[in-house]
Amino acid sequence: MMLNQFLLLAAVLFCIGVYGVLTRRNGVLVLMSVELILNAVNINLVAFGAFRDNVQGDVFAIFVIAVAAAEVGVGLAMVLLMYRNRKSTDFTELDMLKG
Amino acid sequence: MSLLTLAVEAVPKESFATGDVSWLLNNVWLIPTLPALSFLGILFFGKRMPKGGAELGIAAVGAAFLLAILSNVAWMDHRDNYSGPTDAGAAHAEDDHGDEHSEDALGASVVIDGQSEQVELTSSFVEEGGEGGHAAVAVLNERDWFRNGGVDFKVGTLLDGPSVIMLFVVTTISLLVHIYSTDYVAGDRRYTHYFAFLSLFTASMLGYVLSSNILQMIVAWELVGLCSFALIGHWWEEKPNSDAALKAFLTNRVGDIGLLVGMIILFFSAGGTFDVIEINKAVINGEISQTAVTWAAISLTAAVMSKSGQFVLHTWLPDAMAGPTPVSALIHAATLVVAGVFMIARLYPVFYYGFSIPGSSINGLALIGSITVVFGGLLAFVQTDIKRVLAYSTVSQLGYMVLALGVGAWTAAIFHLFTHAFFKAGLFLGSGSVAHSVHSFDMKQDMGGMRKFMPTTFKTFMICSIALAGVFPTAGFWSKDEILVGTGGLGVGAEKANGNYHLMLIMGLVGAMLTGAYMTRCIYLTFFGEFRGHGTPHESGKRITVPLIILSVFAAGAGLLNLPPGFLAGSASSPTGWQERFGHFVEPSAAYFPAISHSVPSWWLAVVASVMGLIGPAIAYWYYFIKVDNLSKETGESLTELPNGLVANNKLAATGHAFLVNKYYLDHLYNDVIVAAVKGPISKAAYWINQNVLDEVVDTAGRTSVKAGEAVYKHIDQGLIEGAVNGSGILSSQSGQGLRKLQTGKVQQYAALLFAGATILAGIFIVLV
Amino acid sequence: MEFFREWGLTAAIFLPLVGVLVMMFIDKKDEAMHKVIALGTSLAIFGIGIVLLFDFDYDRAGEMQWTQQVDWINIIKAEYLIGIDGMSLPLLMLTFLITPLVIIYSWNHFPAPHNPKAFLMLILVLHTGMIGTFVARDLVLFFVFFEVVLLPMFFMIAVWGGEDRKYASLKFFLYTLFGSALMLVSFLALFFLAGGETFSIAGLSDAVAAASEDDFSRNAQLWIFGGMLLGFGIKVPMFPFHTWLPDAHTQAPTQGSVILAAVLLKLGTYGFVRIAIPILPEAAVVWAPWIGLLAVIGIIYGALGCLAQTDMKRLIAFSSVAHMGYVMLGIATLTDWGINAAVFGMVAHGLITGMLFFVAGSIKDRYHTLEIKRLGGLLLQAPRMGWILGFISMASLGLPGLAGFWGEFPAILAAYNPANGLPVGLFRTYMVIAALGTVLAAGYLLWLLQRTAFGTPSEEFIDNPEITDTHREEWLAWTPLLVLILLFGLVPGLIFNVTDPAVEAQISDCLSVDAGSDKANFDVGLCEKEGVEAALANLGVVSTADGE
Amino acid sequence: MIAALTLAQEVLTRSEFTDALPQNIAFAIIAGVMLFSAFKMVTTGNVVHAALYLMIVLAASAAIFILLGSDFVGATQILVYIGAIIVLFLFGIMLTKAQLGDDDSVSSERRGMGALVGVLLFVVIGFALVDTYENIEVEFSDPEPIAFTPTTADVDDLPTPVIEALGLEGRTGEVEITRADFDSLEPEVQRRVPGAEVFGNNKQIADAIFSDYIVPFEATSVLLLAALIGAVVVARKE
Repeated sequence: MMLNQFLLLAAVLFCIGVYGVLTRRNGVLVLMSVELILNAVNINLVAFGAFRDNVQGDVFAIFVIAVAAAEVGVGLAMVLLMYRNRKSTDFTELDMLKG
Repeated sequence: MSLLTLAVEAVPKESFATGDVSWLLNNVWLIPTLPALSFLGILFFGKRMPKGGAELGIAAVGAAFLLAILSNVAWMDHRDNYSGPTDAGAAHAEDDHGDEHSEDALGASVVIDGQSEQVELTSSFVEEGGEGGHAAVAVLNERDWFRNGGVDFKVGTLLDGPSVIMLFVVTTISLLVHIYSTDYVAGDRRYTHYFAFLSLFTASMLGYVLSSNILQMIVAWELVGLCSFALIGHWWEEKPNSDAALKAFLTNRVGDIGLLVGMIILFFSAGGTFDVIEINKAVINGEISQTAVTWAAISLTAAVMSKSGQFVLHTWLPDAMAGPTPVSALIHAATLVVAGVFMIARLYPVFYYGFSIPGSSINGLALIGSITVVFGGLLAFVQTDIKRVLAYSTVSQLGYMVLALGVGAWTAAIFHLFTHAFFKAGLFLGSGSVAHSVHSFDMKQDMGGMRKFMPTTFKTFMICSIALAGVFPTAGFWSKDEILVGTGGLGVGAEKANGNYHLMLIMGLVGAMLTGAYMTRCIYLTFFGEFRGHGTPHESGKRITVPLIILSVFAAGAGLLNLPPGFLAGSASSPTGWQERFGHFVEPSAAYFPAISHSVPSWWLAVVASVMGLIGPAIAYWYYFIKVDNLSKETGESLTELPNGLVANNKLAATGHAFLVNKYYLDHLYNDVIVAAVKGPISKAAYWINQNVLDEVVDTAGRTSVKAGEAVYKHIDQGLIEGAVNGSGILSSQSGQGLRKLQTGKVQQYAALLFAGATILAGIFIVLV
Repeated sequence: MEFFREWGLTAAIFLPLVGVLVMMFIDKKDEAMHKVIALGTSLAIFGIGIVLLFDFDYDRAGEMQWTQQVDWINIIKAEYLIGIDGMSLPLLMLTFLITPLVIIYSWNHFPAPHNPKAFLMLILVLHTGMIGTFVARDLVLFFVFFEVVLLPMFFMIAVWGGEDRKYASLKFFLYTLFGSALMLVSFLALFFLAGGETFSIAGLSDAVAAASEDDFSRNAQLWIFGGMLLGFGIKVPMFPFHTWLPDAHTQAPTQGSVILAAVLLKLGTYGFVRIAIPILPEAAVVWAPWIGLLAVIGIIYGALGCLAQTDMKRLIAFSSVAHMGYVMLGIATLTDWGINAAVFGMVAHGLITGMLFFVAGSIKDRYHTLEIKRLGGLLLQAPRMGWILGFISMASLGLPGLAGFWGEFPAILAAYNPANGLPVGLFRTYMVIAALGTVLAAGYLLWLLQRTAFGTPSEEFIDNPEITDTHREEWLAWTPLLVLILLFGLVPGLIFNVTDPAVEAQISDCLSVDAGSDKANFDVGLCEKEGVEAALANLGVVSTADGE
Repeated sequence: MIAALTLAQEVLTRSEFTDALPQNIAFAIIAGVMLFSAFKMVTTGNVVHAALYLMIVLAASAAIFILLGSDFVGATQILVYIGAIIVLFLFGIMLTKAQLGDDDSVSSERRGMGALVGVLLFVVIGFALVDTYENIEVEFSDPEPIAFTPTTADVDDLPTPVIEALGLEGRTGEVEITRADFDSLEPEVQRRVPGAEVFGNNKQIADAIFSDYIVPFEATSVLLLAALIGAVVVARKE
């Protein structure tokens, strides 16, 4: 099999994820899109691992999965907090620059 | 080199032959430094002084005046007794001069405090070993100023004839104006600041005339402009005053484009030097192409036109009368406005060869000068404000100087500058004295018959006016006559003139006629007839009248300093005594000055010019002192002109009976055609052009640039460029939803930007590597 | 002393961070303590600067002094490589000076929402970034410091700014970030194409000079220079990348505006003279006419923009565009006159425009508006401040005898005779346009002066007790600047003598540049002395042998 | 049409395709499902559907991992993601009381911008990938590691290829299969020997994690703990 077919698949997945991050207003959906991006990365890692014929790619993929779990946990907690404060999870209403 | 030596590293690199140069001539930098220090002193401590700082200013300028006198005397001694390293070939360019190294008493008797012998080390003569090298008597002292492009540039003083005489003029008038001002502006809210700026101006002007390089000249040139700005706008609470100040500064800035460009051309053409002497020598020796010299001369002429009020850029000068009258006397009559003339004189080779003055019959400089002479003079007829009459007169007289330089009559120009400074300053101060008394400058409304109230002012004003009109034997006669001779027009004095400037001679004669006429009008309206103002005028105090008297003495007698050869004593072949003393001491006879020729004075021309100069006043006298005065006596009112000239006279003309009564209508011819035409349509048209065309162009240019600025800002800056930025989605769109829209989704937009940016970068990186 | 020579600059870079660290542990309410620490830190750094100023060997101003070299990130060959020469010394001293003055000025006048702790910490972080940028001799180090500057300024505008601060701060941030990203790409490309051996400026310069056409094509050099042009040009800011500047200046608090104008804008121009031109002289020759064009457009355009303004601070901001145009014009000539003028212009603009912003801020404190229409009669209500405004307006319009002139005139002069390979006729046109710009500059500044300082105060401000004359902190903060403006104006050698050897050393490279393809046929000769002679030959001078 | 067919024929007959035809077909199916689901996930208006689509994507990527021979990663993916994270998301959706049906407001109006950035990004990445890794194949050269314990086995129980390979035709009863015997076999045959155990690369991964990557591993555990505490602190009601 071609290496590129995996890499390009990951690239498409990554771009879809980016699209989701940029266009979704709902906080939970943004986090889901982030998962897509992470998955794309994982596919890359594993594909390169197979290509280089070692396990480092796999190891990193596992780490990524673990970190993603942590990220989702914290991220969802923040979305919940936001929801509690604002009764909305709309990211477009976030105004981070408020002095 | 350490930090400490960085600023003060000033050890002269080259050591020239030393000589018996007076200590003072090597230290003339003291003269401008004194008023500069007094400026700082007045600025910081003036308000705490008992006289509000005026005493410090007067003391500093007084000391500078004394030093200037001493340096003049020392210069005369130096000029006559100097025997420099290359004295041998001194005769080359001076054989046209007529007089050479005379052993005359003026210089020989001078000893400067016993110091003239001890000086050494710092003096450096302009050494000239070139072909036919003359005695290079100019005294040059320089220190390192800054370093650029690996070359050290210097700052210093160049003392020679023109600068030494300017020292005298500037300090004299400045001192008199200082004294005069203590009375004139007494009680003014900004009394202290006024004197501070007078000091700064004096310092800058003195620094200007002593500049040894053109960069220094630019610096001082702008500084005098700054003082002019500050003093014109002295009463800045009223908008017209600050408008006038702005107009003066901006008009001069327009000319400064020419100054900068011209100086830059000279800098590079002369091989990367700012030095006046180097540049002049390079031009004289033909090291610079004719094209470059011509362009430099044209550019610099633009600067002269603005600074010295030459026609088309002169309009700021009358407006500048918004400043206090002593300021007008010092800055806008005697000194600042001649800065342009002085620059031509200083860089004379550039103009001499750039405009091809020798041997031609017309050139740009002379043409501008001659037009200014006539147009300025005509405009003076229609003014009601006495200071504006004098201002237009100044424009006209500056035209004479530029004309003289344009035809190659260098000495005549500087001599006229010298005499004009005194009588014009006297006139301004006189007008100020009158205005001080009647609290107005309006001749028609608030003056008239002042001779009864202010006899001293009247007398001095008369003397100065006569000098201005060029009546024999006052100062103006001699200097104006020399200019007219210098033109070499119509075959008069052509044998030694630089060219054949027929048009210039005619214009000069017309100008002389106009000068007398408008001054006659001015004197009648101010001093004769009945008083038309309010209150009881009285003579001004001593601090005002004494300067007036001093100036009128100069106005009457200064012409004797440069009597033509063959006059009074001696003959043309062996001039001694007072003859051409001025030219002898002032005109540089050095390698950096072109070998101009000196036209031979002509008795015929003197007579013709005098007659011409009297025709104008005669007509004006007849009109005012006879016609108007008589009518005033009949009606019992104090009239300022005939109430209904043209119409009334036409009715009279309708009756043939009146033919004789009216003396063959010569009266009418004079009255209604010549005088009225000159007084009315012609000068009014000139004034109209002045106000509506030239002024309008300046105003429109200003308005247009503001409009253009607005348009550019509105459409291009806020529209196009912003639009491009915003439209590309990088920044929030301004699609009209206002603040809410602006704040919407900043997080994600930021993320979008981040990704887009990273993508573009990655793309570039991929393409590049 | 040897120890000091090695560690002095490092101490200057990191002292502010030490100050920040200390301040972190002090309670927010203890404002006096924060002020003292911040001022003490900045003064200590200034003291280091004074010592260095005396220790600097001015005879060797063309070489790097007080250098220090420490391994940093070996894997990418980045080093901690610092040092200064005559070109960076004036700018470094300007930075040393401005920060304490800003802190003094703030002493009792912190902008809303107050919070001196955070404000002063940001200023100190900024200080680190600014000092670091001027002393870095390694591109990675330079980039890091260049970026360190960005965030504190962003927060300063976004938190302590005016009405529209969010928009302005974001615009500032994004614009400059965009520029510096391009710059980074250029740096990386340069690194790889030059062999990937070093990030040091001198090393890269040599590597590029030694690289063959195959390794490092002329085309790639042009692209890389273009990237730097955008990166530095945005920071300068050059027309047409200037639109962030008026917004940022208008919205920033006074202190932010001052630092922005006095130091931050110089980072861009400094990048040109320190990095872009010495490393890529050939590309510089090709780009120079375009830089010159943008510079003169900036001069005229900035001036026209000023004429259209109704807000004083915005007017001053636009004037920066015009003034930096002169600096860029000087740089574009690639001659030592031009680059000396540029460095002088940077210092002068820092002093003068910094002062203008100080005064504008003080006027705003008193009148609570900067709308020119509503102001007037400042000379009556606060005469000393009015005088100061007049003085710096004059300095800003390039009055000879004050510092501004020496940035403008030599730049105009240099444009008459640009370096070898540049089109002479084009640059002479630039010269005339730039000279025209001086008239416009006088126009808008005097107009500003007339409408704010002259005349009588309007109804609404007459008898307003808030409008007082210059107070103590203002005098303390302003006097050094005013004195320096005058001093540098009278004794330009103080800066020119220091920069000239350094500039010569940097620019000598361009002497060896083979003339570009667009070489004008009457332009023969090289950057400096040869260039003058070329002009002479061009003008038909017969001989220049006795020109000395 | 003919051109498309020609192209398809060309692709289908290329060696890299035909060499691993089953895998390629599997890949095509998985990739299709994955991309479709991913696309639906970011465009659907229904939040719960989005979570379910995400689940499909994650499952598909687990399949890809397995296809690439990383069974362990695939399994982890299924366990952690589908088992835990998706559930977390669903909790998140419930807790934030998101509308369960279609809701257009979950997407903002700036789709164009997002699409532009996405496409741009893909173009750049795609160009870079094609430019760099053109014609590079993933080779599964090394067989999967097989653990072996020397053992004895009844010949009758042995698979025919093993008998043939070891030359045991005709023999009956217990034979001893030594290490040397095992190593002489072809990999395909090895795995059919009794006592052989196919590990995938699990053992190597375990070795790597607990030796070379022990520090990151521990750091990850601390991170997880910190995230746990952080999540509690953040989400806790005051």
